[in-house]
Amino acid sequence: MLAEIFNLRKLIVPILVIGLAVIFGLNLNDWNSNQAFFNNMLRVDNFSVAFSGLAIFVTLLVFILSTDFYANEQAHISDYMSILTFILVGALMMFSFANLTMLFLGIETLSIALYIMAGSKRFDVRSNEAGFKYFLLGSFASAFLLFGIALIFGATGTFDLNKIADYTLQNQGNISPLFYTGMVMMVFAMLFKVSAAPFHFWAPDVYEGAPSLVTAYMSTLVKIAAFAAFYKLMSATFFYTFDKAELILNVAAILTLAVGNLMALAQTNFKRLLAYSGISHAGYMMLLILSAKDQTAGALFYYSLAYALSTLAAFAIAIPIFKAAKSEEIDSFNGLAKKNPLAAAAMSMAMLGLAGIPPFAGFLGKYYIFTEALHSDYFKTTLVAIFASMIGVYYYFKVIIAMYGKPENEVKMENSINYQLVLWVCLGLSLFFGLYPAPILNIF
Amino acid sequence: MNTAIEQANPQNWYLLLSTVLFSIGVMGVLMRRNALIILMCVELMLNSVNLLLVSFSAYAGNTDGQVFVFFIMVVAAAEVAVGLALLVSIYRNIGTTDIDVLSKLKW
Amino acid sequence: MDNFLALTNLIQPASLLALFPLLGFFVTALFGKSLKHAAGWIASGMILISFSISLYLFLNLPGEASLNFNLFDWIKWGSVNLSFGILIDHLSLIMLLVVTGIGFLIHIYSIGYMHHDEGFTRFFSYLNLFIFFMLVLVMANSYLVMFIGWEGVGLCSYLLIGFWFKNDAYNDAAKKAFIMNRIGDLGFLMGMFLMLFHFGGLDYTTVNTAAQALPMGNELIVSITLFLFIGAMGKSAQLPLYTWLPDAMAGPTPVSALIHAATMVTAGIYMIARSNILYAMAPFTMEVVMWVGVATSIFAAIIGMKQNDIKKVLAYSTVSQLGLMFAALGMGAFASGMFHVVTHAFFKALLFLGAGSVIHAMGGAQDIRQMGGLAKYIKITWFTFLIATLAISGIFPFAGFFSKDEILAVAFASHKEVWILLSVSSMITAFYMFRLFFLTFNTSFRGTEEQKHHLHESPITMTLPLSILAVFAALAGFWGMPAVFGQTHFFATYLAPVFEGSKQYLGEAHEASHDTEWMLMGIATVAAIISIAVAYALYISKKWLPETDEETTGLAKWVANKFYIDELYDAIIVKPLLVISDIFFVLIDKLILDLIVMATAWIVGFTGRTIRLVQTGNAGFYIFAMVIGMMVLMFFQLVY
Amino acid sequence: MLSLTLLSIPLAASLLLLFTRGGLSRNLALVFTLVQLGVTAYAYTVFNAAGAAPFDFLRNWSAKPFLNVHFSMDGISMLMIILSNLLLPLIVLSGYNRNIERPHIFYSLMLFMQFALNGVFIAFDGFIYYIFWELALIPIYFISFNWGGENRAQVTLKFFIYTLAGSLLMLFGFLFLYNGSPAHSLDWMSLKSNPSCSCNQSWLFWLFFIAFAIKIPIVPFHTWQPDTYKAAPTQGTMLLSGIMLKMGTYSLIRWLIPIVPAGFAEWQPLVISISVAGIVYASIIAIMQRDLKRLFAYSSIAHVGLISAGIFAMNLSGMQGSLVQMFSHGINVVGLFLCADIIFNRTQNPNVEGIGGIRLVAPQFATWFMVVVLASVALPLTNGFVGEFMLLFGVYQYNTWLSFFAGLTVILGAVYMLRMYQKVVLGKPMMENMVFPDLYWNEKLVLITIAVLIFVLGVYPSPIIELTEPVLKTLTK
Repeated sequence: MLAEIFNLRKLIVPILVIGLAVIFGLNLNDWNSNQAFFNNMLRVDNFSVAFSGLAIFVTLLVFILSTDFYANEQAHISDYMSILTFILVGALMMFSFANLTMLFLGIETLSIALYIMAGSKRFDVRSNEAGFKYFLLGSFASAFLLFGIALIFGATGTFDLNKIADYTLQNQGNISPLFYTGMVMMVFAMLFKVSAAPFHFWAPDVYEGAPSLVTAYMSTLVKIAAFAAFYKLMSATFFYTFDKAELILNVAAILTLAVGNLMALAQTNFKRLLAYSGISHAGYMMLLILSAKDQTAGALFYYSLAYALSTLAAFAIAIPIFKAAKSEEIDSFNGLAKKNPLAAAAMSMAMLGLAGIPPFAGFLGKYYIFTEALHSDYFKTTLVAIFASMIGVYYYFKVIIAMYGKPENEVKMENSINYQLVLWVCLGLSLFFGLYPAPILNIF
Repeated sequence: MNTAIEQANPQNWYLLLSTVLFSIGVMGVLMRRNALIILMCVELMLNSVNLLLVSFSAYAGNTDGQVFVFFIMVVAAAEVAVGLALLVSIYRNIGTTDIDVLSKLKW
Repeated sequence: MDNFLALTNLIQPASLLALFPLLGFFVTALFGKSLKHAAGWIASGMILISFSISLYLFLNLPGEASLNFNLFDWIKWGSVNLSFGILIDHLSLIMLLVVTGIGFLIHIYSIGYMHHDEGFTRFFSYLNLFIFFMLVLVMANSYLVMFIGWEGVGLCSYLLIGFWFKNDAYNDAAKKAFIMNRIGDLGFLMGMFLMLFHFGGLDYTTVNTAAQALPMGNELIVSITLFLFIGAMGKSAQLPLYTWLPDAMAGPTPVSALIHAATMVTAGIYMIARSNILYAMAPFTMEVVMWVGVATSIFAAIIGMKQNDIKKVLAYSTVSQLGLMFAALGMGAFASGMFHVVTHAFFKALLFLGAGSVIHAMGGAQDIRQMGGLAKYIKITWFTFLIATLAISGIFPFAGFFSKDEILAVAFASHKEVWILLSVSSMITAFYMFRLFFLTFNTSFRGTEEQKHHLHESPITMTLPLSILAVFAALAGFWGMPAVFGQTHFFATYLAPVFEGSKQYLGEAHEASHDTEWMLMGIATVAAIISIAVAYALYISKKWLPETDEETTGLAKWVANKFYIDELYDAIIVKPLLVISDIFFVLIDKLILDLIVMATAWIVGFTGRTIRLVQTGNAGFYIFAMVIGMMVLMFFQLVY
Repeated sequence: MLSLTLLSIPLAASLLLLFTRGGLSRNLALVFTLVQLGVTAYAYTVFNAAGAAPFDFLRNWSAKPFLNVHFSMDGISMLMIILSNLLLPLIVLSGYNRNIERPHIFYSLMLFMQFALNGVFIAFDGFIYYIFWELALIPIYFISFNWGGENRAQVTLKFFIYTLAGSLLMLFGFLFLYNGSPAHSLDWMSLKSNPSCSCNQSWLFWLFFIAFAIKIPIVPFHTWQPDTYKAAPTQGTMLLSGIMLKMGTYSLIRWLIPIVPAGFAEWQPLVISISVAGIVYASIIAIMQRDLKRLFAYSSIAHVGLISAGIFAMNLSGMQGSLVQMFSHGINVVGLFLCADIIFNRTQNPNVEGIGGIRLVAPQFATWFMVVVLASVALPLTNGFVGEFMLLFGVYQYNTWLSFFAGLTVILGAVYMLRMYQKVVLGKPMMENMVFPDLYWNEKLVLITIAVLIFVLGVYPSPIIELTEPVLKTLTK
């Protein structure tokens, strides 16, 4: 996994890709092999395997994009690649941690690498700003995470998830307030990582400022990783003490839905728009965290997949256009339908997927989420989510209208094969899983 | 947390202390506008956590806590490194470390 | 048994009867271009065939039997089965003969009249369609099928009145006719719903049997009959729905003849006569019908006095005559009503065709103030017109005399006041008809020179129908010789089986003694003659001329302008409707309903635009907000 | 299995068309729609012979959440299938002499639409039904948006979001039922056989009703419709008004009544009054409409108002009438919009005023136009009358006064239609040098077909009634 030691620059990406593919295979190989490593620091179970698979797959696609993205700065490509890989490592830890230490390490590995990537356009102030803001808020949040962990450790005397769960199980009722405080603080930290309101502030700025590729990576892999970890905590570790955080989560979910969708309405910058849409999607996923008691990993996984696919597809079109237009405004899509109907169609599909309109996976994902939420009777929250998705349609269609309705602009996008590849893989899969969801839906 | 303090045993004082430190850190982050100072405040927060962990692990009688502290230190170091790097590049570009200036990205 | 056989043999011709005009319609409509003037002959031929079939039926329908059979199920759902059926009995036979007979003559006439019109073939296709729908109406064995014809004739009147579609005034008239009829039709529909709902069917036998189970004059039947009567008002141009008929003069004159004499307006009378049992069971409705009839009769007659358009005069005379008929029906004298329908059909057709011939001669002019002294130019027209005028004025022995007298007699026997009013109206009728006649044919010509040169008798295709009709207008009355002449009343006896059912409800008709009858006839004739004399005195001896529109003042002006009824309707119905329509669209639809939708959208967008400002871009603020958020959430969690 | 055939043909066609160009795609579209029509005819015979069995298709789609794909067929669905597959060829044909840019995408979308519509009409599982319901929205949105008239972007977006908002409410309703239902199934049968507790039904009703009401549209949810009809290209309008709107009315019968019977009963008086009010309201507005397509839009609102009133009268006559009327209205409205399109295409004048005298130059067109107009004012012996008679009678059975007000449509319909016809077709030409070529062959073909259908169904509506009666009998019990 340390492919970055190679310094044959041209080869790096191919090698990485191959390596990832291999790892992907190995990872799948671990299916149903439920084993622990490093005296139960990491635990590989189907949950982790599935999400790792997804993460690796996403990384794969992002790497394929990266060759063209970094075409003109070969000098640093190895650094970028290595850091991206670090992010992946962090994510993998977050999937398979069995111990708060690992959780912490995973998050930090991921975050620190991200700080760098976000700021990686050194001479671009916006990028710097993005990186620094992210760093500032991120480290602040991790401080809370740590404090929470510490308190929990104080209460239980262990970092091991199972032991913690046992502790909560054994002395129901007289759990020390330290524990609750710690749990709540951890929840806050996680809410921050998944960019749920009111801890979402970093997301739009960072997404906008960061290089598009990193944004793509952030909005897919990182979000998924955060949610997976969050879910794991809530569904397993804090299972018995869930109700102490329930209201926080509930309010946060509603806030996130509202903020994400409402704020997105008025956006003119595409990346920022996607950032807000990402927040709103975080809102939908929050519903799953809410109903984590009822083991909704399947829904979470399916939704993450759907979301990742649509978003990557969107970026796969957006990035070359941004490059050509030298701008990241929605206007740069104007009249795309005339010049490049195929791309326009693809973009519309991606948008429809994000808006959750059949037959794309996005719809089924939402449907699944709502069923789960209703099932663990969060009636009002679901209703809010429904209204949120009404609003959602509007801003996704802004892009479509720009492409079909507005007069042409003089932007010429060149169609590199890699983008095409990623694009159509994503859309194809999105459509495929939308029509034939059984394998994914019933994965756990 | 107060309830926790009344609930007997000496290490509550550590708890209290670290909490205070943590809060000071938070306050610092809130109050100060200079990026460097904010960085330090974050460090302060982390260290309060370290303190807490050590005390707890002593109390719990296992070394997990101490081990964790090392992790934290390492991570903190890495963080600071990255943070400073970013800060430097920012300083290069806009010639200040006041975070209020960093508001190109908004709305 | 043989009776039954005879009937079964009649089924085929009966079912074909109506199809010929339809066939004619399609032929003339589709191949009109290639047919040219042959279309006229084809169309007339079709009607002739139908006529002969009806004649055949008339002769072969055994005794008092009636032919009633279903062709196919039209609308059939659940327990309801509305089938498409035909009923041939004496009543429908009379109507058939009248419709096809007069219709045929009018067709022939039109060949001459429309000869130069570029819409020649179109005209004949419409005529055929008209006849077809009228036949359906007459031959129907259920109210629903009758309704087909009912609306169909409405449509045809629309097409024919607006035949010269370049002229928007004509189009308006056509539209008016259709919509007025539609108003009536809604009444008819409601009536049908009532019947369908309570009697479970719409064919006459079902309805009648079901109705007779009910007590006399119960509100169900009353409401049914009232609703149907609304339909009749629309169709037969009674107050207050009559206004379309005078405007209907916009159509070519043969059309007017067709509408007024043979088809359309008689439908209302026919419908009531057809449902005589229902009406007989609803005395209240009968009252209403009678009074509406009387009122219309007087009202229209008065207006008729002041009209200067030859066709308008005739139109109002029709309205008033129809009123007479309704009055008759209202008094339970269904047979007399129908009798007057028939006689009226003859002389009114004759009048219109005569008028048409006059207009033809005048080269299109219709204002009697420009005519005069036409008698010596167009002899045949003059003579036939004279007969018709005598007939309508009820002068012995012309057709009108007998039928009108019969109604008056009934009125005298049952309602004296009605008798007086009707006598007055017929006096007025006599007056303005002769006013028309004198102004048109006597004294000297008042038109322009080139009109004078143009004056000529119409071609044979026009004069022949005139003469034939004249014969009937003169003699038709003898079918209905009152008892006093020692004849059997052929017409009444023939229709007797049809009205058998209603007898029991009407109570015995007051048989006026013979000398009263003589007296009545005397009065009627004298009255008529007096008014004729007056007309003569005024318009021949004194050579009065109707003043021009400017000079007309005061009451006369009111009358001349039909009491401004049209203007009234326009002011209280049409205009408001249009205004409301605009208001609805602009105010409610666009301003309120749409605004609500847009406002919600706007509000959402606005909140988006505002709360977006929270994202100040200041990291310090972000952290602050986060901490606040934590505290608030904590607080929530602890409180709840 | 047959149901899959019904779905697969248009879908395959729409995909195939993407790879064609120009005239070819146009012809192919026609061919495929005709093939589909043929299949439909075959399906009809099969249905009459063997009932629903050959159409049944039930597969599990996913275990958790428990989702099924269930296609089946009954009289009502059959009728709707026939309608949509009958109209599609006409709609395609009517656009033959218009030059549509990027025809391959246009017709591909159109066929995709057909696919979705067929799906809606044969779906017997709430979930799959909902999916098709949404699917139908996408192509029509793109059709009206890409090939539409002025300020289409805003109008169509309004249309899309408005309708989607409605359907999301419906989705919520379905989700609720899904959780409520013991078997966690949205299958039509199970929803029908064990409706959820009547305590919920009164608000569940609104979730579904609003979704359908927006689609139909019933006043006051109609505001999207006139603008959309105006902005959309005529064929889009035909799809919208001819078929898509029937999705709503169909769903009232298929879904609303069976699954929330109690709510239905509870709100019946209110809703039926709304519908009737809507009839009068829309008719009155139609009188003074200056824009031809808008006028037809409002008239269509009036007609569907009557349809929904008939459905909510909840008796055999009303239901039966509503189905007959759906079919007839579908045919007539396509005719009307074709005429509107012909006029606009020739004169470039979208308004009712300022044309006139068309009859002089184009007698044929005038005649067929007249026929369609007569059908839509429900003259006896036209298909319009049969449905309207039954509907009004159905409403009458529910309440006399309502039927009277609904009956006003008889008068008002005549008023606005004849006004329009007179202004547009009759009178003297108001535009100097108006070039108005009479019907082209394709227009003539379409109009004649429509006219024939009008009269055939007007004289012999029994097939429709016999087709649907058994189902309705079970419903209205």
